[in-house]
Amino acid sequence: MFQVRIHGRGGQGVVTAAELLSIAAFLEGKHAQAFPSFGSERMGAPVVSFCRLDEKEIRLREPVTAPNAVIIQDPTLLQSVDVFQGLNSDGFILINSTRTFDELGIADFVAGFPAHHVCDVGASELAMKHVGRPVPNAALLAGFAAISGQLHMDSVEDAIRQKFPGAVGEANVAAAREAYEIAAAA
Amino acid sequence: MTDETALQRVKFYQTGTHTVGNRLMDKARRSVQASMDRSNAITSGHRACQGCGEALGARYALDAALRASDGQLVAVNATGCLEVFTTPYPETSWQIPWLHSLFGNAPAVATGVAAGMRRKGRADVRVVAQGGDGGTTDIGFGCLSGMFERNDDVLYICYDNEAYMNTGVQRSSATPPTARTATTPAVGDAPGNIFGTGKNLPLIAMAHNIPYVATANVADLHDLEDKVTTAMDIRGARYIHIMVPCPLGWGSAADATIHVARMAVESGLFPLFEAEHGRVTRSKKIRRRVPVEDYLRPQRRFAHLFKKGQEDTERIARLQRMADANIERFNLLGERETP
Amino acid sequence: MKQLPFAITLDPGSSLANQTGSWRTMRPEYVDRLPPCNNACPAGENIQKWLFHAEEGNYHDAWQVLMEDNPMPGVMGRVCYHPCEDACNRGQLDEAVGIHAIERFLGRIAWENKWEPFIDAEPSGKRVLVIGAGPSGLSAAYHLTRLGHAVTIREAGPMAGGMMRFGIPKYRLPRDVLDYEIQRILDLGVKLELNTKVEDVERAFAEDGFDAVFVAVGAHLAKRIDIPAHAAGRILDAVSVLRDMETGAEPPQLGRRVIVYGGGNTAMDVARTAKRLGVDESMIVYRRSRKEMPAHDFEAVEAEEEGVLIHWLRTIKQIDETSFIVEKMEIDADGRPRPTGELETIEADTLILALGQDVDTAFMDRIPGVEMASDGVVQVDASMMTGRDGLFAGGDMVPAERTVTVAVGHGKKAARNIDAWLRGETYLKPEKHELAGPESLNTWYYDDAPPTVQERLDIVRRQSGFQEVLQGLTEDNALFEARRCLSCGNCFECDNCYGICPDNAVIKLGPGNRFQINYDYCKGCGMCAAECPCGAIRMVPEIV
Amino acid sequence: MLKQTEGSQAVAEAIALCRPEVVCAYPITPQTHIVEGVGALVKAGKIENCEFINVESEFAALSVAIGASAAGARAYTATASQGLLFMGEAVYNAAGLGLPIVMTIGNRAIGAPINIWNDHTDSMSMKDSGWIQLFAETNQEAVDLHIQAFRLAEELSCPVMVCMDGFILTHAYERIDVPSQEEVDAFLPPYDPIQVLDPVEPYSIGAMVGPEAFTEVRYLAHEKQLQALRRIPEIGAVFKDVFGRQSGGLIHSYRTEGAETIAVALGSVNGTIKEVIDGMRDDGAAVGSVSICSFRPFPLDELRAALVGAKHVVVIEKSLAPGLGGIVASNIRMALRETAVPVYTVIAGLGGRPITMNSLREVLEAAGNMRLPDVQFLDLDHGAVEREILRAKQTRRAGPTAENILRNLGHAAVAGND
Repeated sequence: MFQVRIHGRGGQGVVTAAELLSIAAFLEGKHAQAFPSFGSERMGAPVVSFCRLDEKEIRLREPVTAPNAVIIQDPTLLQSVDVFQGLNSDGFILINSTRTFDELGIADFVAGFPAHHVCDVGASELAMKHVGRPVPNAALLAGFAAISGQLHMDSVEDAIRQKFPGAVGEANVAAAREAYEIAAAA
Repeated sequence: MTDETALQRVKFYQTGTHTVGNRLMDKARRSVQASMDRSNAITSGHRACQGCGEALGARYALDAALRASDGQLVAVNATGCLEVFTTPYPETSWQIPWLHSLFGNAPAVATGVAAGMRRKGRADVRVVAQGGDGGTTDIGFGCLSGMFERNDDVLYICYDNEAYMNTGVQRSSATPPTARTATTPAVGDAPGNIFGTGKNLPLIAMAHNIPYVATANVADLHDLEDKVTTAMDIRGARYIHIMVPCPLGWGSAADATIHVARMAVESGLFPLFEAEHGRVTRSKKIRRRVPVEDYLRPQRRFAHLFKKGQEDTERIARLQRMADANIERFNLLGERETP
Repeated sequence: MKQLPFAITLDPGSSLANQTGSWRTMRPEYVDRLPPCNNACPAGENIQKWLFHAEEGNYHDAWQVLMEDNPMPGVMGRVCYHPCEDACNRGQLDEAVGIHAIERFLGRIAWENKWEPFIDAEPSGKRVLVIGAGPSGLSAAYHLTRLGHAVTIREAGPMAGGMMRFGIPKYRLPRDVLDYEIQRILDLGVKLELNTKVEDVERAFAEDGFDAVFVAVGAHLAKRIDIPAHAAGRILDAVSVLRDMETGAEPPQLGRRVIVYGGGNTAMDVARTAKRLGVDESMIVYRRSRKEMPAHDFEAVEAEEEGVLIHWLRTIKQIDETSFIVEKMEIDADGRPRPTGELETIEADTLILALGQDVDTAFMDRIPGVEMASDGVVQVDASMMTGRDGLFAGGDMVPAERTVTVAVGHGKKAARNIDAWLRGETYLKPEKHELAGPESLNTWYYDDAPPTVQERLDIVRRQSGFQEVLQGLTEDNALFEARRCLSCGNCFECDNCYGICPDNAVIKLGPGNRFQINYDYCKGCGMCAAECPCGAIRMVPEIV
Repeated sequence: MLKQTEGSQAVAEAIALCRPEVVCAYPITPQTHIVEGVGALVKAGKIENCEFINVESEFAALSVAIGASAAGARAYTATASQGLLFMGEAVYNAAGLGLPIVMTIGNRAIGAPINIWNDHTDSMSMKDSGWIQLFAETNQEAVDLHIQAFRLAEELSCPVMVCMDGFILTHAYERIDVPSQEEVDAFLPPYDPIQVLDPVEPYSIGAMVGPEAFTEVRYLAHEKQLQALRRIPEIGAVFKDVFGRQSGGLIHSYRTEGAETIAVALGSVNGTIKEVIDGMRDDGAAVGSVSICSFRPFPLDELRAALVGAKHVVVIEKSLAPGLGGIVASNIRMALRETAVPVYTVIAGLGGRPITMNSLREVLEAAGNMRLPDVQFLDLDHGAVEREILRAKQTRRAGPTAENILRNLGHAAVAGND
């Protein structure tokens, strides 16, 4: 089983990100279980969502406490939330940022992880460029696919199209493709 | 005959009647209740007290609704006297399809029945919901307001006897000031129910801007039937508030039910009016105005106002002012052109 | 049918199994009470019953019911002082029902349609003599005929009608109406012998073979009074003046200024007649005030409207040619007039005395067994029979109020008693119901409906001729007026009891059949009785 | 059709497939997504001949459903937590009147303290209302149970609650096989009521019944549940024929062959329990589990058969009967009366407290080692509780317990808001 935790703020689409991830896995024939951190958080509050991926039925209903990967939608959370809690030492880290790990102040921490497991992608900027709004989910999902190898880019694109039909979907796909290339090259 | 011009012209008058029927009346103007083959929505054998105003008011209203709907009528009933005295197992007095659910949910149940009928292709079946003042103004108020606000196709009829009679005469939000009930005893500095409390549900109903609101009274059958008929001609949420004296709770004689109801109207304490979409369109003029004493005296619940040698003139005057305010507000003496 | 859930769901109307009649301690009962109009009618008319038919516009039935008691609706609707209306409970609500006007309307419509009274009695073979063709005699003759007896009327005068003709002016009772209604009685087979004064009643029994005799001679003798007169001008009596109006070829000569002395209806009639005959001034001198006058108020009002000047509280002390010395009076604590000593003079050519009348009963004095009352009238028993077997008397002849209606009532009463006597029986009056007083009514249910006002002739014509003053009702008016009847004490099928019973315990039996209480369910609340407009339901204790 | 979707959305689609005629809704977390989903489908014209009525309260929601059902329409609503309590009077009433309403409960705790997270206190509060209560273990089962619920309800004229864990199921995005309209139509006939408001046959429904017949009426309600006990497996079997999968039924046993310790639970926690069982079996422990799908009617015989061979029965339940302990456990003891099998109560997952594999394994092992008390609160912070008890003893005006514990735990800010 592969478990992902996504950090963001209320209103940024944290739940949608986990759902997108689960749809991409589903399209590949995998079992996937996406769920939010249950609560009544309002716009702007730090929130998390989860996604489990597996080849067989997922029966487990406990929260994800030891994720295989964390996706951080909003780098400002690094200062206020222990986003890496429970993360395995060979886990994956994807951060929505154009700044270096040094600039983000986590260079020392990420040094302990395999180099290609850690990546930052300016997903919001890519979204602005392709979609016109700072919605980083599609790009981050592509970045996750690129660094983790858990998903094919094809299924990521299909999941994006399924969740966002029409022109918006295509724009997100474009952002995702660019993000994938950036992440794959990192 | 003598030459017309040579005669002094004098006034002529036509007679009329306020009775239930009268063989001399034009058939169309006779009440439903006068008909030999009237439907009797509630039939004999019910267990209402002697002289029950609610038993009467309910039969009046539902028989009129039955006529207006050509017999295609369903009634939903809140818990209360009417429900208890008509349907104790193993006998029911109802001759129409009738449903009792709870004390406080009759309007919502009626909404459901109306929706169900529409979905079953029976939109011709009309729905009446009914309850006492407790079931309407207090515990059922939320559901009633919701039904109004959605403009559901329900005629809600409140039979107002101004207290919780089923449970033994406790105060409701329809209990008038000074009235003695089991929970507003006639003791202390302000005996009976106090002034400045209670709610006026017809006006609240009007505030929902529903198509039709009316008040009626068992002492004026023709007016009551007219209002039910008018209401039945309209789709959407409608509300009729019928005053029904309770001999037990009011401490009035069993044979005085209609008299007391009439005094309520003639004193101005219970104005009869109609409103459409939140505006009063008509009010029934007082025929023979009486002071509030004429209404209060026959009722033991007001007996403390009339103690020998120490009549509570202040509170009586205050009740009279309420009546006067109604008369002014609803133009009950017909002093203004418009209602 | 599907299996319904147990106990929670019930079959419609199943409460009929629960007979709530056992709750009752008082039971309602339908009653018929005596309406005050009927009670007050001297002619014993069943007024409410004929109004009931009139309310429906069924005038023929109304007229037939009326005719059972009174053969002259057209006359009665005009001349009766309608004590029924004084008694009418509606008078306490707004104003009494105009019973007389509807009666008069029925008289007219019966004439227009030539309706005839319904008579089905077998001839009895008995012969009855009626002495006097006044209202009492005519009424007796009519009722006796209805009962199957052969009747002969002997009338001393030249015309039938008695005081209806000789005491009541035309402007109150047109003669064509009177003639028609008398003729209708005669047409039933009554034999009328005019100018036939009966001096010897015993001979009528013995020689003419009458089985019974009813004496109904009117009060045609004017009362006189002595007034000191130096050179008296013309002094007439009211009865003669009014009679001359009917019989004389020329109207009586009254001069320019006339004083009528008296305060009764006859005084009013004669003063108004004088006015119509063209006198310059028609005056009434009366020793008491308006309050005490025996005349009906409307007579004085109409007289004054027509220009008659009434000098209240005056007595004539002395007559000096055309000067009348009158003394002012005042009313003392006992209500009697008392002279004040203050004198006035009134100028007049003619004095007409209207001080009351007496009956000429001289011929009765001679009959063995007949007793006379103190004031010169004949004493009769409860069956209206005098001390002489088979000799009955009524009208002005017996102690009673002297009105046409009382006379007509006497005629009916005498006829019934004569009929019983002829058959060797005693007439038993049906027991009267309890009176339906105003307290028995719930007047809320009657709409406000002021009476239909009868139109009146304009003043100029009233002052110059004998055209009838009061006009009749149209059919619509009569209908509305009839419907003002409250039907005191008797069910008129208003459906109130049926409608207001909270227990549906009143059974409606359909038009004409009234209602019935269903005692299986009646809980005895009493609302039906309380809300019965006409007091036709009473509550009585349940039998223990 | 297989799809990756949210539990609530899948249930909404299942409801739509059941062709409801009147749906009424009042929002309450965590059920809201379901009625939103149904509402959207109605608004979009995806459900033929259906009225979606936005009411003013849960009490009204069920009342509208009562009226609609009595008028012969297929009626549905959903609620949770406080909402179920607020409609409580109508819940009993719908059962008493025998109206086959189907209602989803997105299970949630009941306050105070107010808590929006999952446990079973809401459904347990209505366990004796006369409704049939089915608990879904997965979202797939939630979908399937709704379809079965309408058939069961309408056959028996008895309302059915389908209970699914709030958030854990309602908000989980998973692979679900949503059946086709044809399949559902083949399984679920149109509603043919045993009684209906109709001017042609004007019955009075909802009479007042006195002592002379009330016991019989209640007996019949009991008898109806016993009928349901027979019909639930039968309907499950028919369902399997039509849809090709096993769903519903009375109970599901998991690896109970030869098990000495058997865990019993309702709802989604059974998934986690199965993972624990697998792990312990791998380590040689004789453990198994039983998931109760039909809590009302309560399958006494089936549970006795499933549990009688065990040495320890551990009931993991998301509700508490204060002053007694476990509600489900008490019911299980009824099933195991006259046997010597000890039944332990483990109160777990209250108010959304995560039930972890580690903790579950601990209690199952403790049971096997005879170290489990009668009533155990899973992962209870004993220190916090003891400090609060002590504080309350020392100070008469100790203030509200919930806030004090939170302050104690360093979460005062959270308690201060909302």
